[in-house]
Amino acid sequence: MTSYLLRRSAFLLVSFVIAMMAIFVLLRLLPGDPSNALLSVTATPEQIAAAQAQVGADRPVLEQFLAWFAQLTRFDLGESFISSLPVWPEIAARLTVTVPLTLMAFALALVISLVAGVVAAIKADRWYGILISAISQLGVAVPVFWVGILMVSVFSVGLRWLPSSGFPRDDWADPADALRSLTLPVITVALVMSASLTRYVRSATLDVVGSDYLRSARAQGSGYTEALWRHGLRNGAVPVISILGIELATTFLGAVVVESVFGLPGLGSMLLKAIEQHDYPNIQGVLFVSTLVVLVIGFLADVAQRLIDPRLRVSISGNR
Amino acid sequence: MKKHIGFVALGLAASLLLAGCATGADSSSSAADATIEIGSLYEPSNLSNFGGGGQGVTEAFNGNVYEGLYQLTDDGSVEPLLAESNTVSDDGLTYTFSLQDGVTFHSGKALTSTDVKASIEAVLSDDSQSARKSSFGAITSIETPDESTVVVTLAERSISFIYNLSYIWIINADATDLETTEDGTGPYVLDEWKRGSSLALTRFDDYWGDAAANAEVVFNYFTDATALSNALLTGEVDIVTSVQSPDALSQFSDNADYVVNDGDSTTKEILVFNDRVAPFDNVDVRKAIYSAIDTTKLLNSIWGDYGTLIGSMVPPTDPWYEDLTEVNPYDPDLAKQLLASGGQPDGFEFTLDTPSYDPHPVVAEFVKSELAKVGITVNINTISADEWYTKVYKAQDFTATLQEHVNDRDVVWYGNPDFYWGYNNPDVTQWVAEAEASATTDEQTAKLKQVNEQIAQDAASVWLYLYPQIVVASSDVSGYPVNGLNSQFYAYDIALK
Amino acid sequence: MSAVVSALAVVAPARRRSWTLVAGLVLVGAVVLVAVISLVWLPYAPADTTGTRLEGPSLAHWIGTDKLGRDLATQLMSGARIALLVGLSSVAVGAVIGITVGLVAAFAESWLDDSISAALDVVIAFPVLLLAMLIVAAQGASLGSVIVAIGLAMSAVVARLTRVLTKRVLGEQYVTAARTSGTRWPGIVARHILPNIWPTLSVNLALQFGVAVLAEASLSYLGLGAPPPNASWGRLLQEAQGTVVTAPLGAIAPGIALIMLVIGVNFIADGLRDVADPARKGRR
Amino acid sequence: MTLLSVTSLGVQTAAGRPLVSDLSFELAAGARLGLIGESGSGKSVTSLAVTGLLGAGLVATGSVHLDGVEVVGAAERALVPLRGRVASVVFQEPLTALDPLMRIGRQLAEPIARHRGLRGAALRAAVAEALDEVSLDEKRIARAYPHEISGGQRQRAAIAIALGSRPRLLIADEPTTALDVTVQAQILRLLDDLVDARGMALLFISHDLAVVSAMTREVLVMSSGVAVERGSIERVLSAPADPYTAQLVRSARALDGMLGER
Amino acid sequence: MILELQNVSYRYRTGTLALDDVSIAVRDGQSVGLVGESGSGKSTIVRLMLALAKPTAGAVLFEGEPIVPTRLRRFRAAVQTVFQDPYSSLDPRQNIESIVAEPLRSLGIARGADARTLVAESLAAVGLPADALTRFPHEFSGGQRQRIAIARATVCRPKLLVADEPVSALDVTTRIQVIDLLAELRASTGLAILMVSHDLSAVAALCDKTVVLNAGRVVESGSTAGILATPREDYTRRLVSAVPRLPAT
Repeated sequence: MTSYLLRRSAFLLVSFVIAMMAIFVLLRLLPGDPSNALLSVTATPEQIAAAQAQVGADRPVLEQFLAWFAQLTRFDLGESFISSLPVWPEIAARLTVTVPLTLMAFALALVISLVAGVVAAIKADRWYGILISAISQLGVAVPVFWVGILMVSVFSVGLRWLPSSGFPRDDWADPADALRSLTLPVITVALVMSASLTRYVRSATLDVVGSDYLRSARAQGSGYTEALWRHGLRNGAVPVISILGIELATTFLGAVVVESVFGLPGLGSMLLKAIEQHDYPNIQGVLFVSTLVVLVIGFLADVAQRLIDPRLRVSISGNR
Repeated sequence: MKKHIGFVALGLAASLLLAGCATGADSSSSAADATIEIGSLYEPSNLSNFGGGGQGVTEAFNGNVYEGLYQLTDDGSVEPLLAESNTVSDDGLTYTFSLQDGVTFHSGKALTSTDVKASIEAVLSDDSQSARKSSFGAITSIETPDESTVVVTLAERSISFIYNLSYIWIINADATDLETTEDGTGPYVLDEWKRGSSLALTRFDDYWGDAAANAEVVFNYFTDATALSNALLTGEVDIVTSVQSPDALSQFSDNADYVVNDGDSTTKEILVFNDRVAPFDNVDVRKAIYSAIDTTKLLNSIWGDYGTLIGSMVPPTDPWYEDLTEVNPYDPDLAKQLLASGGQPDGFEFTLDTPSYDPHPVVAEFVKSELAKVGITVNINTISADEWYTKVYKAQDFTATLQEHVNDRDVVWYGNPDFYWGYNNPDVTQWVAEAEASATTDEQTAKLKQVNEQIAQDAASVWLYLYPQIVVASSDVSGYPVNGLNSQFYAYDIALK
Repeated sequence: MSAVVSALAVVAPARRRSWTLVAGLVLVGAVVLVAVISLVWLPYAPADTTGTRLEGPSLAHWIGTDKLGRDLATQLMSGARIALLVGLSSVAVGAVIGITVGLVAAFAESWLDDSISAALDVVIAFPVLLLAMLIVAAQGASLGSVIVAIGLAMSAVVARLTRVLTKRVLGEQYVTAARTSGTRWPGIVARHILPNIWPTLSVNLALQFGVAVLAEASLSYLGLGAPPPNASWGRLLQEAQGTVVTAPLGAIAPGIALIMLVIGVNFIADGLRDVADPARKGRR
Repeated sequence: MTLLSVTSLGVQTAAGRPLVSDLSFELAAGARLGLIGESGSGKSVTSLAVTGLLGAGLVATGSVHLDGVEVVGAAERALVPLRGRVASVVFQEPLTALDPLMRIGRQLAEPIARHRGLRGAALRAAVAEALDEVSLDEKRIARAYPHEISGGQRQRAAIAIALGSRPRLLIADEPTTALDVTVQAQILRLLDDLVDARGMALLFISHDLAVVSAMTREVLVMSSGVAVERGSIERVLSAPADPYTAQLVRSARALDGMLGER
Repeated sequence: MILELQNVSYRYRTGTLALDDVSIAVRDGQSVGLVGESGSGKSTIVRLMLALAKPTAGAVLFEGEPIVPTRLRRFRAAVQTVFQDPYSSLDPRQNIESIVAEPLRSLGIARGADARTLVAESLAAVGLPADALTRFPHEFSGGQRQRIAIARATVCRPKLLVADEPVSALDVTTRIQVIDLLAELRASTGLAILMVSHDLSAVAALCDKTVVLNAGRVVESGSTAGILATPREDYTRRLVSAVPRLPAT
């Protein structure tokens, strides 16, 4: 396990560096010049050159990358081209919105889909089992922003229950206030996410329900529910965990889109704005953080899977 | 996300009307403690007006946090602010300003002539990226004979000089980090800027003038116009600075809880030709296109019952406005005749570079549909704001484009033959220069009217319509500005009932 | 459309009824029919602005008009074409790249296989939309770059699936039998591997079709989608968002069309899975 | 008293295809019965129907009395007390029949704790004893996961689990089919000894006449879901009454004959 | 001598030694049984004999010479194979004609009508009806599938058939029929057979010579009858005695 952890960590590091390199190069292929955003229409050639020097656009891409990477090793994400403000504090501030939003939506989606998926699998022949499957079909087909717009028009504009947009200025100083702002976005993302998760949980449950070991346990006098709980939980968890990383990443993206529906000052709106303005340091910063998060989640999912499933531990150390 | 490209006016000085604008803000004590929530689509990128801050920083800070020697009021007149008075030499080249007494910066330091000099020089400096820099090309020297006197010498007459000074913020010369903090003299102090979300200003207790009518104003930023009007509906904001679609308005216009203010705007939607290249180097072709587009229907499509048709670059609020809408009337038959006389009887095909944000894509589709009727094929090429800047503005590599020009007094750009649209009429160039050098506003107005008529005759561009300037507010608040000239939004008179 | 074609091929013998498949074919068939009709006939010319602004539904304009007075039904109909085009083309791009990479990985030496798999895992961890946003940002918004972006993003998923399925087929004895029969690798890929991975792969491609259509809508909503004059449903939704209150049909109609199409292809995917391939029927 | 009584048992798929039809047999306490048949004869389905473990979509008709309790159509609640305590099952494929994510020791402890109410040290001792009984190295195997041990060891563990609850009837469904011959011989001997020592009844299911004949004296021959013949193994081998049985015996004899005289 | 393993060793990538100095030879018309339990190295030997893998040490000789790429086609035509699992060994997406014709097509032996004739003959020889040609594997039972596999293996008239557990997955009655079929083919065509099996009775039924394998080594080899009657090695003895027998009557 230790050697696996070492190897997996090395892989994490290498893939992270490669991913960042790819993002960096891809960004440099963007048509347009980030210095434009700094300039007024009356800019003289000297001003243009000064602006380009300020953003470093006049140097070779490799040199830019190495400089940026050197900064990274000091955990310095640089300064925005547009605002000249350091990138990291802004990301940190925005994480206080995006992280709770993503995690709460994910947790809610997980709860919904665990219940719905298990019920849909075990009661596949009952009307409510079929109904759950049907709803999850619908959920997979609905664009998340559409649900958000619907939510706002019903619960904010229509019923006036919850704020339609924004986030308290004092962040989490009043948690109840912050939660009120996040309620609709969380529900929106969770509903859409739970649709696809439900399908995974359902199929994992179906595998467990049809398994020989569950039958064996029942043959020794274990009750159905007990056997499902004792043996099904872990076995069902293995395939579900393997996609949780990806699902969490998808939830994050759902959050990005939903942030723009609900006007939340999160990482997503920062990314969108940065893309709009070609603000490379901001784009890179956001992608740095989200790539790191996504890869670390994948890492944790892999490790968790191995902790649960002893077969994976053996096959890795045995075959390579 | 919108990015307005602001165009600086080089026009002559505005009328020097010094009529005081009565604020009339006698507020009860409870109202004076109020927090005013303002909703806006224009978040600043940073807090500096030297580059990249965008119109958001003007909206939030101009007149609220920072003040100039002069102020452009909401109704378009120029008034002294930090300058108590000024004298102009007979040759019009030397301006002497005496400063208001008792003005302190938010940091506590007293305002002196050194700060004024430093603030003007910052705009003029070599590495300044200020959009205003070129307006002050005539300045030859700035002197500070004493703490409350500033003397500026010009190389040539500039009747717009005072007007232009209203754009220069007077900033504490010792201040640093102006991208995230401020040190101005205005009635508000920056409380907190929560990026991506809001910017809060609180009343400055040591303000030299009349204290603000409210304790705090908060600009809440939105990226989506629908979300913004929802926020007003659900009471999260009290005022929306600039409504960008008429469709949201029906929810407010018939509702006693809200007031819809249709103010004066200077934002013009323009179909810009590259007048250097064929076939747009031909006046008849340009006029044909103007006559082929039903601007009445277009305006109605975009803005419903709001907005105004204009016949040239000048909005009704500029002193040199004339109604020129009949110079190029909507008349498809006339358009066909003009096409024929312009050498294009069978029509032609051209590419319209269209910025990707509203309302340009919709306008482009409308133009395409209208021109198809007279045999002209339009290929819509959608580009980002950034690409527009690189390709159209800087490289002037385009045939036709769409753009909104937001500033007042910006007709003078037609006097610059190197400007991106390539309109080159030596008469117009000369008239613009003469207008700037005039000794009186009447003379300036007369010259610019001539310019105005000439560009309309030449159909230098197609001025499709003038945006409305719509401020919607809860009926509980009063005292807010309604015209929003040049994106400014004075918040200090707003009171809660 | 390959998924639909093979669905038709499977449903023809009607061995096993699958209501999802039938429902999916009806839904998708309706969209295809509309798209085909739109090629030869539309109620109005796409650029016809003769209607008044935001008309309600009437005989002249079945679901009303947009801000410019254009007929919404016309736009919806041409939108069907674009939705199918985006879905099909992205799936085609994703399938060609993905299947190639997946096959290479499955056949490659273990170090290359490991590297490709690792790279795919990283790419897959990035949601389709985020990748598409980057690519669209890099290439500028056009229908082509939207398709390429979505196709590229999905190709990683396709590649990983292809690799797993191919490895599974490679473990089957009939592949060994083919080798001892003297069949070379290209022949084995063409005759044995592709036909045997296709049933599962086509299910996935059908699902990816839905993902692509949704991704395009989200990109359009964020302002990174196909620019005008492409009347994509996503863009119709985005344009109509501001007029949701005054003219709700403008937002509801394309929304329903979108959901119908995506559910339709998902149904077809499920149906394809239900209608077992001959291999599965033979076993016990 | 009859421990297991099967009367007119039928099993059908949801689509109505019969897998087992009109099957009747009885098994007294301590008795042994071999159920023999080729693939698709319905013998495994029968073993599942007896304990009420038929998979989703399979429907049983007729009657099965296990220790006097009707199994067909019974609620899960009524069946749970019977399973393990009255009848335990050893399945064909030990790899899938064991939970891949749980150590053998814990899987073994589960039925022991449930049926014998043991906890703590007593439970650990019982687990060790149960492993010892099937000749498994207690220390190593208890801590092992199923994939870490050989097929023979897995099947021994499965037997230990099945016997841990002290059942009165052991149903062995092709318990050696997945194993090598030498291992098969060991497992068969082990089963024989344990069933004998405990005086359990045994329902032994196999496709292999020779294997069945090593375990039981009495056999029931099934073909296409129908019992075609029942009798002592000697009688069935020497004078099969049914043509299908005759063919089966002929083939088995032919193969056996290849190995020569003993 | 058709095929010969000379002092062959094989090591997995993990380092485990699967075969240790194994020598086996099959002559024209001869039938050799290879007996061993799981882990004995049987399947590795099959892979080496079919030139699907290369030995770590030692040589695999076809007609006395190494199997170089230029001789591969000849080798494939001469050495064919039948596998254990009748379900996995036939491509479910191809019809029987296409399956059986695969060696003819791939080895360039016959095409079109010629191929069809050969396929039909081959199917007839294994006792399958002519209408089987257009059907698919899932329409056949396990025993019939194994016949189809044999038809494929014999359609190009090979000299040696490598049969890897050809009857293990079959019911006992079917097992006898397939063994009989192989014996018939041997008698009628002089086909040599190398049969790998853990089932002693199947080997006994078909093979003159038997090689006993345990843990990657040859334990014992000799005439089948001799090995069954008087096993010399301990392991062989245990193996033989473990086979369940019918009670004498």
